Amino acid sequence: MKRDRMAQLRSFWKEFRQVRFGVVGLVLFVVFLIGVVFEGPLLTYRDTNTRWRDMLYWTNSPRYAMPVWVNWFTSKDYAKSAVIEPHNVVEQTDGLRSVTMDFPYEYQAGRPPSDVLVDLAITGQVALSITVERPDGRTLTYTKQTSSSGSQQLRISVDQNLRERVYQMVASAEDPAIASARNPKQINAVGALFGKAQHGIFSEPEVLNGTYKTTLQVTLVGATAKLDRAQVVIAGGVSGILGTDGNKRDLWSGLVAGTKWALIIGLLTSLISVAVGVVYGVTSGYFGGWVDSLMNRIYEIFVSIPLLPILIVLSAVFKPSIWIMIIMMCVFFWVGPVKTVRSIALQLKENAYIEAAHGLGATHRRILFKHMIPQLVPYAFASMALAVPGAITYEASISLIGLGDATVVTWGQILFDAFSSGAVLQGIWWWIVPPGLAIALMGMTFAFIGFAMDTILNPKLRTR
Amino acid sequence: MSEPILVAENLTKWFPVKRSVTQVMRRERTWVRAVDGVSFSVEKGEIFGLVGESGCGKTTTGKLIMKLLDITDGRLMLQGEDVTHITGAALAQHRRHVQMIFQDPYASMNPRFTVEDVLMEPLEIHNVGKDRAERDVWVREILDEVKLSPPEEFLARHPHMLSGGQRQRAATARTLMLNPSVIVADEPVSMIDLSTRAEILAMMKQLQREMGLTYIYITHDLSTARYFTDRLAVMYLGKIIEMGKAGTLIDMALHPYTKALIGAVCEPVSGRVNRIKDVPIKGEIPAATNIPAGCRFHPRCLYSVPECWEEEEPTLADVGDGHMVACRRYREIQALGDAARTSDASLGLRRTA
Amino acid sequence: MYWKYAVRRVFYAFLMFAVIVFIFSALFNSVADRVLRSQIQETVNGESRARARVMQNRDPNEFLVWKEQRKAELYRLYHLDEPLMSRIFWRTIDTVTFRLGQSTIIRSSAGSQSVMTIVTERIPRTLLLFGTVSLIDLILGIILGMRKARKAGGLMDKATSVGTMVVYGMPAWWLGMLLIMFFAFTIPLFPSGAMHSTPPPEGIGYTLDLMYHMILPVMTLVVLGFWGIAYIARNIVLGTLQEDFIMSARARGISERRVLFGHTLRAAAPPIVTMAVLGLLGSLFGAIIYEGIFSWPGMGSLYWQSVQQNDIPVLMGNLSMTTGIYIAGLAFLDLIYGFLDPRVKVGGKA
Amino acid sequence: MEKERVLEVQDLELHYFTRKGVVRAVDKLSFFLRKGETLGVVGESGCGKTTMGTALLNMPTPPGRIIGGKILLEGQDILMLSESELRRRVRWESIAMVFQGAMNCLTPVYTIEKQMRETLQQHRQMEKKDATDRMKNYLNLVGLSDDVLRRYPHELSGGMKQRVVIATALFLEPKVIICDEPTTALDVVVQAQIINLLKDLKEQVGVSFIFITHDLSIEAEVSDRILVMYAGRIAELGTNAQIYGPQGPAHPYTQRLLGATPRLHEEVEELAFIPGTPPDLVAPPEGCRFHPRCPVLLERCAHDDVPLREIEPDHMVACWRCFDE
Repeated sequence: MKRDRMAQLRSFWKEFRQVRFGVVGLVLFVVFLIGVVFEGPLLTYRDTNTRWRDMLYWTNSPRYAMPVWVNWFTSKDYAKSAVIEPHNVVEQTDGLRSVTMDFPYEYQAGRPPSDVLVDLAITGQVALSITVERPDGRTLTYTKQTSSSGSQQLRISVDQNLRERVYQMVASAEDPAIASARNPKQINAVGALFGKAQHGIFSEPEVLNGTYKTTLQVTLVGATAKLDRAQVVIAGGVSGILGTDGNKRDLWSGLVAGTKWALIIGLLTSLISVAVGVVYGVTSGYFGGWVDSLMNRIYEIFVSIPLLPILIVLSAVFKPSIWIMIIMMCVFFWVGPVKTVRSIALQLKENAYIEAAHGLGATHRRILFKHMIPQLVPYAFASMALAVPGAITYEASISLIGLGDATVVTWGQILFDAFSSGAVLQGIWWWIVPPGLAIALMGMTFAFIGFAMDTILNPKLRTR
Repeated sequence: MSEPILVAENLTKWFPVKRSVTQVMRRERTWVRAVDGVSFSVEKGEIFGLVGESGCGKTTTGKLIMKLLDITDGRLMLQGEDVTHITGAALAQHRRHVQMIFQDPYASMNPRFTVEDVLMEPLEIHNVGKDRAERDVWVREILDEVKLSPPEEFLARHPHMLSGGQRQRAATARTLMLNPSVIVADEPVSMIDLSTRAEILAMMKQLQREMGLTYIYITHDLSTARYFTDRLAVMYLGKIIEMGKAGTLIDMALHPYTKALIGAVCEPVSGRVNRIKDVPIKGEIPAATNIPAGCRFHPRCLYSVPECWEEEEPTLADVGDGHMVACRRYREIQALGDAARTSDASLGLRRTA
Repeated sequence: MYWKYAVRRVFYAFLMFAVIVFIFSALFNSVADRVLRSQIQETVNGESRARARVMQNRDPNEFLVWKEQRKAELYRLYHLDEPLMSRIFWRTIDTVTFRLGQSTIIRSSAGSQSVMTIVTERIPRTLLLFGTVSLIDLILGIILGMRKARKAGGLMDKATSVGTMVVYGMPAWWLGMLLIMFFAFTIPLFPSGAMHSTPPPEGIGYTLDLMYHMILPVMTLVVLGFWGIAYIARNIVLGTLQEDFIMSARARGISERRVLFGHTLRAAAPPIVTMAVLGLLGSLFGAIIYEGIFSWPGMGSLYWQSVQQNDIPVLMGNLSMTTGIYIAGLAFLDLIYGFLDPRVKVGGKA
Repeated sequence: MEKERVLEVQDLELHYFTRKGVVRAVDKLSFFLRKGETLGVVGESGCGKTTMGTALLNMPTPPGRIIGGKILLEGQDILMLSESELRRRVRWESIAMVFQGAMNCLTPVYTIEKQMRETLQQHRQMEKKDATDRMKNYLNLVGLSDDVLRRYPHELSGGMKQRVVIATALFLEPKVIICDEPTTALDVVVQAQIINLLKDLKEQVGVSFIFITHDLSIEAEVSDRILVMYAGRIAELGTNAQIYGPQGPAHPYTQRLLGATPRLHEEVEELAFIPGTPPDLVAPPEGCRFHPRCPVLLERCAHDDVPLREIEPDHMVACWRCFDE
């Protein structure tokens, strides 16, 4: 019996292989599966799953950065994001302890990064001095400050904290009339920092390539004081495989983290609902009579309820978790295969072998589970495959309205964030295209598989 | 004369017709009178035939014997025991004793099963045989019996890998697995090619002789019925209208309906072209929901007289040698026919003129 | 015979609506009660403030008693003092007689707070948009389906079938976003949303303006919609083409055009219409929130608004009305089927 | 005197191009049909008889294709005609066909009147009233009343539908009517009525029939000449008397088939049968196609292709045993 199953499976596979798009679908499915299995290595931000909504986690990323591969298509390339670790660390221990270190940044891009951040973690009493030396020799002194006791994080952003100092550094290069007309608090500080010191530095800065050397000098006061972390973060104009969103989150990581949820939602919903639907339909068709009438009435009630609206209202009222949402979808999805299954069951029932089994004394259960349901297995698999995209889309639609489960990352929620922060109107395509494309692609994957099975199951539709 | 193995007394099956709301409110009930009082008895080792046109209730009768349908009225006895309303264990027992061969060999086996699965099924259901090895031996024996040999070659095959004849053999083998006493064969060869039809029938006959089986052979085909059966009953609209030894019944039919049936059969003999010119019957079969009063054949009978529909329906009457007919005018009709044959004024000529 | 069938079908639709509304009432009973209670509380508070202004210097105790009495009175009016089943029952009755209550925040364009008014003014807009889409989808789908079936297995058939699968799981609203981004911003050809310009032009201009605003949303839905119908139509037509009566018609020397568009399409029409309209109904009610993307002020946008503003009465009312329209659609479909298929017309179904 | 030949088929070949391979369903078939005669075509299922029927209308069902031969209708090869010429001059105009399972041959959504009128309009310019009269005439001819016209197919019984189909086949007065199993699935009484009807019509209208069936007894009843097909080829072709007469048919296949047919009025102890199954037409056996099942085969049967030869006037056989060599 078992060997026989294998043989059946093998013959099915032989037929399936003939349908080219079915194979394409299968390959895509495997790719998605691999994406889920190797989620860890694929995630560029390890804690995406748990800290997607934790803004602190993303502070070092640029906001609205385009994908890195945008640079392949443009002559003036965007600066990439980078984290620069200290070089040439010199520690002095005679008298006051002090540490000096360099952070050289080789700037070769056609456009400036979106921000430069100095990220420090210190403990105890410390005096700091940070300077940047540009290729043309101009020097920007960030700040000279001392911090008090306790441990703390320090983040100094050129764009947010240092506009006036940048202004002071380069204002001399501009026409005094123009320079004085500028409000130092409103200049494009990063552009100016990386711009040639010449006319137009505030309005249309021309990039100045070369090495920008940030020097950090820390004086540690007392025995307990120490420097825990020091790095210079270049928040690039492009970042990661798919760029970042308005909340600085890395979209690639979000997309990868969302893949497993799409698969879970899709597969679980379709599996449960199709299984229920098939058993329901077979039972209804097989028994006939009043059982069938009653089951039909119940079925008709469920089909008469518009699916998305009821799911929206249920979500709005009960604010379900993702698991409850899956159950909710199953409650309405199971009707999908019922009608077809019932009519197939009605036909199967008429087959003499059912009557023969009956005549041999087989119980209803045996007939249902040994004779009828096994025949529906291929159909069930096809309709499962075809139900997957629906489940994914419905979850995405509910998320799009803002009713998603906030503890997980789904593609629909990424799109909700995009839509609600006006990404459509600002043309932030890298925020909108990838998650939707992922939904569409996964839908297509299962459509390919399902349609392929459908073609095999209905030889009448075959053209040869 | 040996004991009858199966007795049907006034066997009746009425199906309710689905009613509309208004009919329910008016308390109207209509019935399809599929089997409407059928009585016969079958002896052990006999082949009993039930013939008739589609919708005459012959298949329903078969299913009543199988207890696949509930009996509305009447009595069914198997080996002297009343099995009319048995349920549960008794019914399961009944299903071991009575088996059925179905018309369509393509539909009578689950396409996903192998021949082995098909033959194992009855054993599994009734939990016969102590282990798989013993069952396996039986399966092989039976396959040999129905000449699907060597068995190894067929065990792993699926029904679609068998020819029509082989499939019907496998189906027959399945019925033999439980060593039944009665086999209901519902048109077992009608969908099988002519060249192998005789082979199947011969095999069935041989099995019957060897294993002492009793067949109830249901068919619309009078020719194979004559060849295959010992005794024959002709059904019309849910009732047996004539019954007797196969040869006698066909060669000396008494009921006008039987005569019409026989007259309508073609024969592979030359020089008899135009022979079926006269089919002594008129109209079409009425619906089983609306069975004519009196003799149910009267609207289509060429010989009917007012008493045929005014008086009560005639019952089967023995005319000697176990030949029974349900027609009140059979003697007169016989005389008419004889006269016509001698006086050259055959009905056929009259109609073509 | 057909009329009897039709009457029965319509009656059945009403019954189904009542049953479903009952289920909704039971399901959302507690939240609806809560909203109603707080609405009553607000009313009573408002009234008491007005009363306090009119009659000053009254005994505060007496005032409290009056408030309680008034609340009890309103509770009685809305059956809130009755047991659970009875509350559910009355809510069902209210809903099926279209007394949907008052909104909490959302107002109709004329400023009414009646949920019924808020919802009904949006129905025609939704029907206009989705009706147009359905019509175009059906026509395109059947034309394409016929062509596919005629040359089944050909390049065109295969390519369009793959097209069907490619768009199968694509959310309409996502495509909408892309098209807005492209056609409203990159190449500003069409408006990004809304039903008409502000202020709307008069006369013929109004209609033209409306059509202009409809192009992008209709286009989006049609681009995704007709593939499925084409695929269904193809399969049904292909099945019909293999029927004996088609071969028989061809053998009778009937011209290919008549065989295809007479016999085949006519015989295939009942299942095609059923499958297609059923699919459309499902997908349209699945695309309903798509209105939000295009700021089309229909029932779909109302879901969006009522969710965002947490306006439960509007949400419920909208759901009931959507369900009602959906059920009406299903009933209408059956009536068309009965009309198209003589076997139903004469014989009576079920 | 030899009557004129209405239809002559020469070396007709029709293959089905399936996934499994090329099925040679009709393989070099040659025969002719005389005016006013009934030619019976018998064979078991899958022998290509129905395929041959549709080929005569040049209407092979896909994936079948006619790949060779000629079908001469009064001297004109219809395989050379264009689709529109076929429609105008051949289909129904000259050759009509009553398909197997005629119950399914009526479009379920049209009334009988619409279907018949449509056929008439396609071929004849006719006043509406004349057309109606003609339809009624032919319906009456096959024993149906006028009110059938207003009915839908599902309102008629199987026998009535069969009659409608026959009336439709007749009413353009074609030269040839092909009947493909017109009586299977009908009860014996109805079958006899239909057979009688066809015989009456043959006398009255004088058309030629090709009567395809698997049932040898029916052929004995209706056909003047009988063509026995086996595995896509002609096994034997002879007159009614030659096949069913006392000396019996010549080909072992026909002999056995006839022996397997039960007789109603004779007591037969043992019926004959043919062991084995018909060959797979993707790879038919070498030599005579019947040789693996033949009880009387000669040595040469297994490898020499057997021709169809006339062994007496009007009697052709494809069997090495029957040739005096």
